Amino acid sequence: MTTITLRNLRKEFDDVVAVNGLDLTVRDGEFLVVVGPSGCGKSTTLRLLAGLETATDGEIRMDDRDVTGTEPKDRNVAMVFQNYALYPHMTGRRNVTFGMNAGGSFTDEEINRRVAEAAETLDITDLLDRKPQAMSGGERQRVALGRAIVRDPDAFLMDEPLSNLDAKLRIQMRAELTQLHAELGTTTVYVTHDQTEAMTLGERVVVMDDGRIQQVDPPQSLYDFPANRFVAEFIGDPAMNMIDVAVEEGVAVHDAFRIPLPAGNAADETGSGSETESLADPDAGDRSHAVLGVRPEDLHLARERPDLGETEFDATVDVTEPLGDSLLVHCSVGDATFKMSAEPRSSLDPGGTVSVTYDSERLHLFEPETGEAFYHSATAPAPSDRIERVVTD
Amino acid sequence: MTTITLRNLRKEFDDVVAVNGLDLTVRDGEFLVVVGPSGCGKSTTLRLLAGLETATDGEIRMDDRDVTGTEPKDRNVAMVFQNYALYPHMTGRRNVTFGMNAGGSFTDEEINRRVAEAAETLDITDLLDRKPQAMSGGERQRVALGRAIVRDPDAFLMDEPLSNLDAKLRIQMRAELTQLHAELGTTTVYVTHDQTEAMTLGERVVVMDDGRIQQVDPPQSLYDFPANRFVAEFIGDPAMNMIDVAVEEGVAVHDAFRIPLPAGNAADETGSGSETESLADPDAGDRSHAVLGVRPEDLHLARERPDLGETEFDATVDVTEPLGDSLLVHCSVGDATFKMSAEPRSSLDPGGTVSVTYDSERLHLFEPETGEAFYHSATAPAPSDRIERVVTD
Amino acid sequence: MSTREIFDGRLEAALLLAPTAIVSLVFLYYPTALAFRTSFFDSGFGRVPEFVGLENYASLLGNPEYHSSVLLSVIFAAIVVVGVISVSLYLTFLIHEVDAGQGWYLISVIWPYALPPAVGALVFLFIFHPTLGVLTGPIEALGIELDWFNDGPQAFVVVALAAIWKQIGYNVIFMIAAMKNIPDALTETAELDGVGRLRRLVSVYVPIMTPTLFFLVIIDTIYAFFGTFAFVDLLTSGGPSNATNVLIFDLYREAFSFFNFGTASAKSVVLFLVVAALMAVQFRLTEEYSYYGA
Amino acid sequence: MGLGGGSAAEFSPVAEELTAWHAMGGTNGETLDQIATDFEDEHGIAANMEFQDSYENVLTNTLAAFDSGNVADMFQVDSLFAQQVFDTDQVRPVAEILPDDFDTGVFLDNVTEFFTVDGELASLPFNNSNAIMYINRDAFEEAGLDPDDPPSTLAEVRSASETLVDEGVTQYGITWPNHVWFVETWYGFEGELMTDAENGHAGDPSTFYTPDAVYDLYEWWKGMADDGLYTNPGIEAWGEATSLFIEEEAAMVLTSTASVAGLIADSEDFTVDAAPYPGISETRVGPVIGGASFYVPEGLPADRYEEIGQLLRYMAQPEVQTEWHKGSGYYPITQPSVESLREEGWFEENPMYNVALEQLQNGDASDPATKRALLGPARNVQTVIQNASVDIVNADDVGSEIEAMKSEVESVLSDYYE
Amino acid sequence: MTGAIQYAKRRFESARAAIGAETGSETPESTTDLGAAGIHFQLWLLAGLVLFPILVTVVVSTKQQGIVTSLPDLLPGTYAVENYREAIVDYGFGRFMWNSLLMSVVIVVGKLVVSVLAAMAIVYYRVPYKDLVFLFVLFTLLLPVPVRFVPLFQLMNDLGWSNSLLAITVPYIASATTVFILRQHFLSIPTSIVETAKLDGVGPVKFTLQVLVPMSRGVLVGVSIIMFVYAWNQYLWPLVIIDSEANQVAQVGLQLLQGDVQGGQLSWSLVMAGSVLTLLPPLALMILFRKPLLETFAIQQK
Ligand SMILES: Nc1ncnc2c1ncn2[C@@H]1O[C@H](COP(=O)(O)OP(=O)(O)OP(=O)(O)O)[C@@H](O)[C@H]1O
Ligand SMILES: Nc1ncnc2c1ncn2[C@@H]1O[C@H](COP(=O)(O)OP(=O)(O)OP(=O)(O)O)[C@@H](O)[C@H]1O
Ligand SMILES: [Mg+2]
Ligand SMILES: [Mg+2]
Repeated sequence: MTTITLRNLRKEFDDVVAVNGLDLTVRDGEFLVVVGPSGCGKSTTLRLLAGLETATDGEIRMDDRDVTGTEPKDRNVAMVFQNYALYPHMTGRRNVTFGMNAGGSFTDEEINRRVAEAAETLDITDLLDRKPQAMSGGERQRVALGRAIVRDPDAFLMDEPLSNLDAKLRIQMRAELTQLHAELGTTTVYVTHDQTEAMTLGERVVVMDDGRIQQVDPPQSLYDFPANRFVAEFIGDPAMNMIDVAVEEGVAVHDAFRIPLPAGNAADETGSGSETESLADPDAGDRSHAVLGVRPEDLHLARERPDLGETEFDATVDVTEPLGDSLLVHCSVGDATFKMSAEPRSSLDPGGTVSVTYDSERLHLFEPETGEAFYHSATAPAPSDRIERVVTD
Repeated sequence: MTTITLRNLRKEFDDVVAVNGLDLTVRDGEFLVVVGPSGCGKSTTLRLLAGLETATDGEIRMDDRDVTGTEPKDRNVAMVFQNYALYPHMTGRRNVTFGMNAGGSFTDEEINRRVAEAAETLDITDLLDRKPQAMSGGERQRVALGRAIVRDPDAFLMDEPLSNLDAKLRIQMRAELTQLHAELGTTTVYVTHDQTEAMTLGERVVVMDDGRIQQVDPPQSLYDFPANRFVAEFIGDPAMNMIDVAVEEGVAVHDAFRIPLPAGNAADETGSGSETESLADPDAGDRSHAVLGVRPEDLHLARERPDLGETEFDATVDVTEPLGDSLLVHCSVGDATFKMSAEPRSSLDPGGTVSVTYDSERLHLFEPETGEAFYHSATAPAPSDRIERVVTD
Repeated sequence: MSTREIFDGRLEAALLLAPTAIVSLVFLYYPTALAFRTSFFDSGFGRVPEFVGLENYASLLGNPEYHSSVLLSVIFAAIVVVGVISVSLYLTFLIHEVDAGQGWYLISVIWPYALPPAVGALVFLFIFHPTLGVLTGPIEALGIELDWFNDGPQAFVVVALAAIWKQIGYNVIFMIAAMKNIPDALTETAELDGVGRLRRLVSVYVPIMTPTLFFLVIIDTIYAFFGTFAFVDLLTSGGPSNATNVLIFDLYREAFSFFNFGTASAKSVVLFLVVAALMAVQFRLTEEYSYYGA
Repeated sequence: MGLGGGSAAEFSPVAEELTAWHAMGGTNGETLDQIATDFEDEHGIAANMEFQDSYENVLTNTLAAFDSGNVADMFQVDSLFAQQVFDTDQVRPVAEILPDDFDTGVFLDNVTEFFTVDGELASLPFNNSNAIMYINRDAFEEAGLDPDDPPSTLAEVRSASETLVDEGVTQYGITWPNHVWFVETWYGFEGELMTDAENGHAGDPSTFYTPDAVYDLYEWWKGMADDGLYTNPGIEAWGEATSLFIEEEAAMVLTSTASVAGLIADSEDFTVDAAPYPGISETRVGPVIGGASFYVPEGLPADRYEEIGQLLRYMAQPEVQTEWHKGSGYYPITQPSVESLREEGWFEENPMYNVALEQLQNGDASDPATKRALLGPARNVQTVIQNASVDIVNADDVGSEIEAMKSEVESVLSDYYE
Repeated sequence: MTGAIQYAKRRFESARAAIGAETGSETPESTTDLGAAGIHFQLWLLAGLVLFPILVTVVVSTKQQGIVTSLPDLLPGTYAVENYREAIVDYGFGRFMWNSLLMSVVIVVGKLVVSVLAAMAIVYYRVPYKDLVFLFVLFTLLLPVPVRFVPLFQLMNDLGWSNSLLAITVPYIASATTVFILRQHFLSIPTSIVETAKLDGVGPVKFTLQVLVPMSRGVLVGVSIIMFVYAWNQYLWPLVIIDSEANQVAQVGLQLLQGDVQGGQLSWSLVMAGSVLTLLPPLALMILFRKPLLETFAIQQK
C-alpha cells in the first residue's frame, strides 16, 4: 500500500523531451490509468517510476521514501509489459518464481504457497507447467500478471498489458484486472493508449500529451468536463465534434445555426492562462471566435428525440456507418461537418436532409488558440474529485 | 469489376482443416468483410483467393474464369497485408511501381500517370521519395494501398490491413478505405478479427468460425438477426447477454423473471437441421431449455425508460463500468449474470438493486445445443438481403 | 502459416544449386572419397599404390600412440569449445552490459580473429616461450614454472589457450548479435526482480541464445579439430611426448612430412568419423535442449 | 606449356625460364636472385629463383611435381632428405648435366664425399655448413673462464656452464635447437655410425645404433637440463636458440656455421667467437655436413639440360661461390673459391669463418661416420629422434628411453624398407 | 605516430595493470556487482589480455632484431620505418598482399554469389528433399582441406590448375557456413514481402537482385568479412599448390621475411612487420564494417 508522488519529473533523451515536468500523486491503493497518444511519454513515465530510466530532473517519492535514484530492484514494484516479457524457455511456474528466488527473501515453502495462491486467483494453475510458447496471448498475460503478483510489490506498473490481445480477450482481461485490483488493492499505474481501457479501468485517468499532463480526473468527469480540446477529442469514440462558432450574448452562432448556451458553468476556474470570462454572465462572454464541442451521441435526429424541444437545425447526410447498437451519421452543415448517432435501424439516405437537435446540457466551448475549455453547459463535478487536477502549461 | 464465386472450397494443412467447404459469392464491386476469431480460417480463405495457397478441394471462379489452379500473378488481384509488406530498401515510389514493372504490361508513361493518380487519391505524394523506415504506420499502410491500387486489379484482398495501427489511426483509415472503395468500386474482400471494422466497412459481412461460414449478411442484419449464438456473441460489444430459460406458452421463463415473447418470427426458416417450431404459434413453441439473448443496450433501467411499460424485474448491481457515453452495469439475477447499458451519469452502487426493463422488440432465442437461433422478436429483414445466406452445417 | 516457397521450377532450382553442388562434389566430396579409397592403399609420392586392404586401419588400431592422440584430440576439442564459448560469452555479456565504449571494446576483443593463425602462434611463442617469453618472467614470479617444452600438460594448456584466444572474436561476433536480440523487456523484468547480472546471463540469456550457441559449438568443434594445426605446428610440433599431438597435426605430418598417404588417409577417415560422431551427438542434444523463438 | 622440345621427355618444365625451387628466405634469397640476374646478364638465359617456404615444402612440391609432370629445373634439397629424392628415381645426376669441361674435383673433399652417389656427383652442393659452437667472450671473461680456450668436450661444457651459472653471468650455460643434426654431429665426431649400411650409404639400413657414447651424451644432456645449465629452445627452434644466445641467456650456442655473419651483426652488446663443436669425448673424427644441394629432374627435354648445365656451372664458379659465402655465411665449397678467399686475406680478417672451415677440413672425410645419414624415411626418423630427445631428457631412466628411441627408429626404417 | 605510441603506452599500462590485478583475483560475482565501474574494469582487464599479443607484435615490428624477452622490452623501437620499408620494398611484400587480396576477393565474391543462389533455391523454391540438399551442403563442414589434401592436390594437377588463381579459389567457393547464415537470414524476411513479390509476378532473377540482395545487405557484408578473413588467412593450401613466388600469398610470404633461420638469419622484427601488414586489411574491414558484422548474425531457428 503505497502513495507515489511525482514532483516536476522530467526526462530528456538526446534531443527529445519525453516527459516534461510531471506533478502527480498516485493515491494509496488507487488504480490510476495513464492514457495518451503514441509518443506522449506514457511509457517513459512508467519506466521512471520503475527505475528503468533515470530522471533528468524532479523527484519520485514512494510513501515517504525518495526513490528517485534507487535501483529498480530496491523499489519493490512489479512491472507488466505489453509483450508479456515472459522468459520463453521457462515454464509458467519458473517464470513466476524466478524473480522471487532472486530476492532470496522468500522461503521455498512461502514461494509455493504464494504461487499456488496467485495461480488460484488468476486461474492459471494448469499453465504452470507449460512454456509460454504453448500458451495463448491471454494465458501469457495472465502468467505475467502472476509473476507480478507473487512478489507482493508495493505497486504494479503496467505498460499496455492488453494491447497484444485480440478484442474479445482484451475485454475479458479488462474485467479480470478490475476484479484483481479489487481483491489485492495494490496501488497500480496502468499505461494505455486505448481510451476505452482507460475509461473502464481507471479510478482516475491521467491524460498525457507531448510529455505533459493534460488532465487528471475520474473517467466520467474526463468525458463530461474535458479541460481542453485535446482531452475532449482524445476521449470518446467517435470523437467530439468541433465546430467554429462565434459567441454572441450567450448564443453560439454559426452561419447555419444558432445554439443558445444555457447559463451553465465557466469551465475550469483553476485553469491557468485562460482567463476566460464566465459565460454565466452572458454579456461578458461575447467573442468572435470559439470552438463549440458536442459529442456525436449528444446530437440526435429531431424526430427521434422530440423531448429535446424546438432547438433544431437542418443538416445534410454524407455517409452512414452502422455500428450495430447505433448508426453513425456523418453530416455537414454549411462549412462544418460533424457526426451524430442515430437509432441503429434508422434509414437515412446520403444526400438527404435531416433535422438535428442536441442535448443542451452537453455543450462545451473551447478557446480557439489555446484549446482550453472555458464553458461546459453541464453542472460541474463535485470538487472533491478534482483535487489532483494539475495544469502544466 | 469482378464477381468471385467460391464453391465448396476446402483447405487442409497436415492435420488442420483451415477452411471447411465454403460457398460464397462476392458480388461485383462489393466490399465484403470476413470476420471471425483468430484461427478461424480467414487468412487462409483470402490466400486461397490470391492463389498463395492451393485449394485442397472446391472451386474458385472470377467472373467466368475458373482460377482455382491459376498462378497468383495471373489472377490479377492485389493483396494488402497486415504488416504492410513494403520493401524496406525501396522508396515509396519504387515500392508502388515495383510490381507493375514485373508484369511488364505498363508503359513508363502509364506507370507515372497511375502512380501520380494513386498518390493523389491516397494523399501520399510526399511519401513517394521516402523509405518505409521514415514513414509512420498509417503512411506505410497508405503506400501499401497505393501499391495495390496502381495495378488496377480485378479485386483487392486485404488481410487485417489496419490492425497494426493505433486506435485513432485505425478509425481514420477506416473512413479512408470506405471512401476509396466508393471511388474505385473495385471488388474487395477484407479480412479482420475486429467486429467494429467489419460492421462499419462491410457492405456485407461474412462471419466465420472454425473454417466454416456462420452467416453472411449486411452489418445491421447480422446485428439484429444473428443466425446463431456464435454470431450473436461475436458481433456486438459488449457482447449479447445469454441467459438459460424455459419457454412456456410464448413466455421466456427464468427463476427470477418471466419475459413474454411477442409473436414475432421464427428465425431462419432456411436453416437446416434445427427443425424448430415457429414461436409464431405460441403453443407449439414450448420447450424446457432455450437460451435467451438480449443485448446490453436493449436492457434499461426501468426508471430511465418508463415508455417500455411494466415489463420489469429486479436485479443486483455487481460492478459498473463508465464508458463515457454510457454506463455499463454488470448485474445478476438469480444464477444468471448480464450486462446492461445505463445513462452515462447514472449513479448506481454495487450491491444495490435496480429495476430492469427491456426492449421486447429485441429478444432472441437460441437452441441450447446447436446454438441455432429459432426466434427473433423483431421483424425479419427484407429477404433480398439474405440471398447469399449459406448454412454450412 | 504461410510459405516462402514461391517459386516452382525444379530445373531452375537445380541450376541455382548447381554451382554449390558441383564445387562441393568435385572439390569436397570427390577428394574425400578418394581419401577413403587411398586409405586402403600403401601409397606415397613416387610410389605405386599398393592395395593393402584394412592394414592401415589395423595398424592404427594397434597403435597405442594413435589411440592417445584420438583421446587427446577429443579432450582438446572439449576444452577449446568450452573455453571459447564461456570466455566469449562472458566477454560478450560484459560488453552488452557496459554503458559506454561498446564499439571499441568489441573491436578490441574480436581482432585476434583477423590474425592469421600462424602469426598468432608466433606471437604466443614470443609471449610464453619458457625462456624468452615476454610474460615468462611475470608468470614465473607468480610461482608457476613455465616449462612447456618439457612438460606435456603445460604444453597442452598453452596450445589450448592460444586456440581459445584466436577463436574468441568469431564467437563474440555471433553472440553479441544474439544477445542484442533478446528483448529489453526480459532484461528489465529481471532487473526489477533483482536478478543478479550473472544469474541473468546464465538463467535468461544463455537459454534464449541456445540456437546461436549450438551453431557456435558446431563451428568451434570443427575449429578445434581442424583449425588449430598452426598452433600445434609452431608451438610444440605435437610434443613433448606427444602431449599435443592432436589428430590434425598427426595427420598432416603423416601426409606431408612422412609422405605416407595411405596411413594419412586412414587417419583422415578416423578424424572424420570422430568429428562426425561428435556432431551427431551435438545435434541430438540440440534437438533436445535448444529453444527456438516463436 | 614449357619448351617441350625433347622427344622422350616425360616432364615439362613449369615455365619458359629456368626455374629453381629453393628455401632460402631473407637476404640469402635475395643473393640467389642476384645470382640468377647476373647469370642471365652473362649467358642470356633467364632464370627464376622461386622461394618455396622451407626445405620440407620444396621436397613436397617436387615430389608432387613428379606426379603432375610439371617440374622445376632445379630444386634445393636439404641433405637430410637426399635419399627421399633418390628413391623417386626421377633425378639425373648433375655430373651428367654439367658441361664436359667442368671439373667436379673442384669441390672440397668432405663436400664431394657426401654428395657423390654411386661414384657420380648426384647434386650440386651449394649451401653447406656444419654445426659449430659460438661463445660469448665477455660472459666467459666475466665468469673467469678463458674465452681463448673454449670447452671442447661435453664435460668441459658442463663445467664452463656451471661456472657461468654459479657466477650469475648468464642464466644458462648452453643451448641448441632440438634438431637431429646436432645428434648426428655428435655421432660423427665420435666416429659412430647411426645406422647400419654405413648410415644408409651402402644399402638399406635397418638397425639404429646406440653405442655407449650415446648414453653418455644423453646422461650429460639430462644432467645439464636438470641442473638448469641447458635450456631447450624448442623443436627445430633455430631462431629461438640464436635469440637466447644474443639475449645473453646462454653464453654458448650450438648452431650452424652459416650463422657467423648473423651472430656478429646481432651481438651488439658482447663479443662473439666461434669454437669447434664440443665432442662427447676427446675423439674428434669429424662433423656431418648440413645444408642443401640442387637436384635436377630426369626426363626433361634435351635442350633444357644444356641451359641447366650452364646455370649449374655458373653457380659453382669461384666468384659466385665467394660472393655466396660472404653474403650468406655458408661454406665456400669449391677449392678455387677457398683459395681466392685466402689470397684476399678474408680468413685473417674474419677468423671465425676460418674456425668453421677448419673444423670441416680437419674432419676425416673418409670415415663413413662423418657422412650424414642417408635414410629414406629421414623426416620420420628425424621427428622420432627429436621427440625422443625431449623424452629422454625428461625421463628418470635414460637407458630405457634410449631403447625406446632405438626401437621406434627401427620400426620406421623397417616400415619404409619392408 | 606519437599518438599511436601514446596509445600503445596506455594499452601497455592497462595490460600491466591487468596482469597485476590477476594476482588479487576477485571473484566475478563480487566485481559484477560493482556496477558500471566494475564492468569497465573487467573489460579493460580482459580486452587488455586479448590485445596484449598485438601490442607485442607491433612493438617487435619496430625493433631492430625484434627480440623482446621481458615487459620493459615492450617499448617501441626506432626501426619501424626501416622494417616496414624492407618488408614492402625489398621483399616485395606488397605483391604477396596483392595476391592475397585477389584471392580473397575472388573467394568472397564467388562464395557470395554461389551461396546466395543456393540459399535462394533452398528457401524460395519448392524442391523435393530440400532438407537433404541442405544437409549435403552442411556436411561439407566436416571435410576441411587437410582431410582431402592429397587427392585435392592430385585433382588440381589433373585439371592443370596448379599454381593458378583457380587452384586457390575455386575449392573454397562452396560454403556451408555462408549458405547456413544466408538461409537463416532469408527465413527471417517476412513472408508477406515474399508473397507480395509472388502476387506481382516478380521473377526469380528480379526477386534476387532487387529484393533479396538489397534486403540482405547487412548479412552479406557481415558474411563477406568473415569469409574474407577466412580466405585471407589460408596458408597451407596456397603453400602447397602455388609454387611460383610471383603468385604466392602473404601468409606464405611471411616465411620469406623470416629469413633462412637454419642458415643463421633471424628477423623477428621483419616477420612481425609483415604480420602487422597482413593483419591490416582484415582488421580495417572489420573496423569499417563493424556494424553489419556485429549486428546481423542472429540465429534464431534451425
Ligand atoms: N531510449 C530513448 N531514446 C531516445 N528517445 C526515446 C527513448 N525512449 C523514448 N524516447 C522518445 O520519448 C518520447 C516518449 O516515448 P514513450 O515511449 O514514453 O511514449 P509512449 O507514450 O509510451 O508511446 P507509445 O504509446 O507509442 O508506447 C518519444 O518521442 C520517444 O521517441
Ligand atoms: N501453412 C500452414 N500450415 C499449417 N497450418 C496452418 C497453415 N496456415 C494456417 N494454418 C492453420 O489453419 C487455421 C486457420 O488459419 P488462418 O491463418 O486462416 O486463421 P485466421 O482466421 O487468419 O486467424 P488470425 O486472425 O489469427 O490471423 C489455423 O488453425 C492455423 O493454425
Ligand atoms: Mg509506450
Ligand atoms: Mg489471419
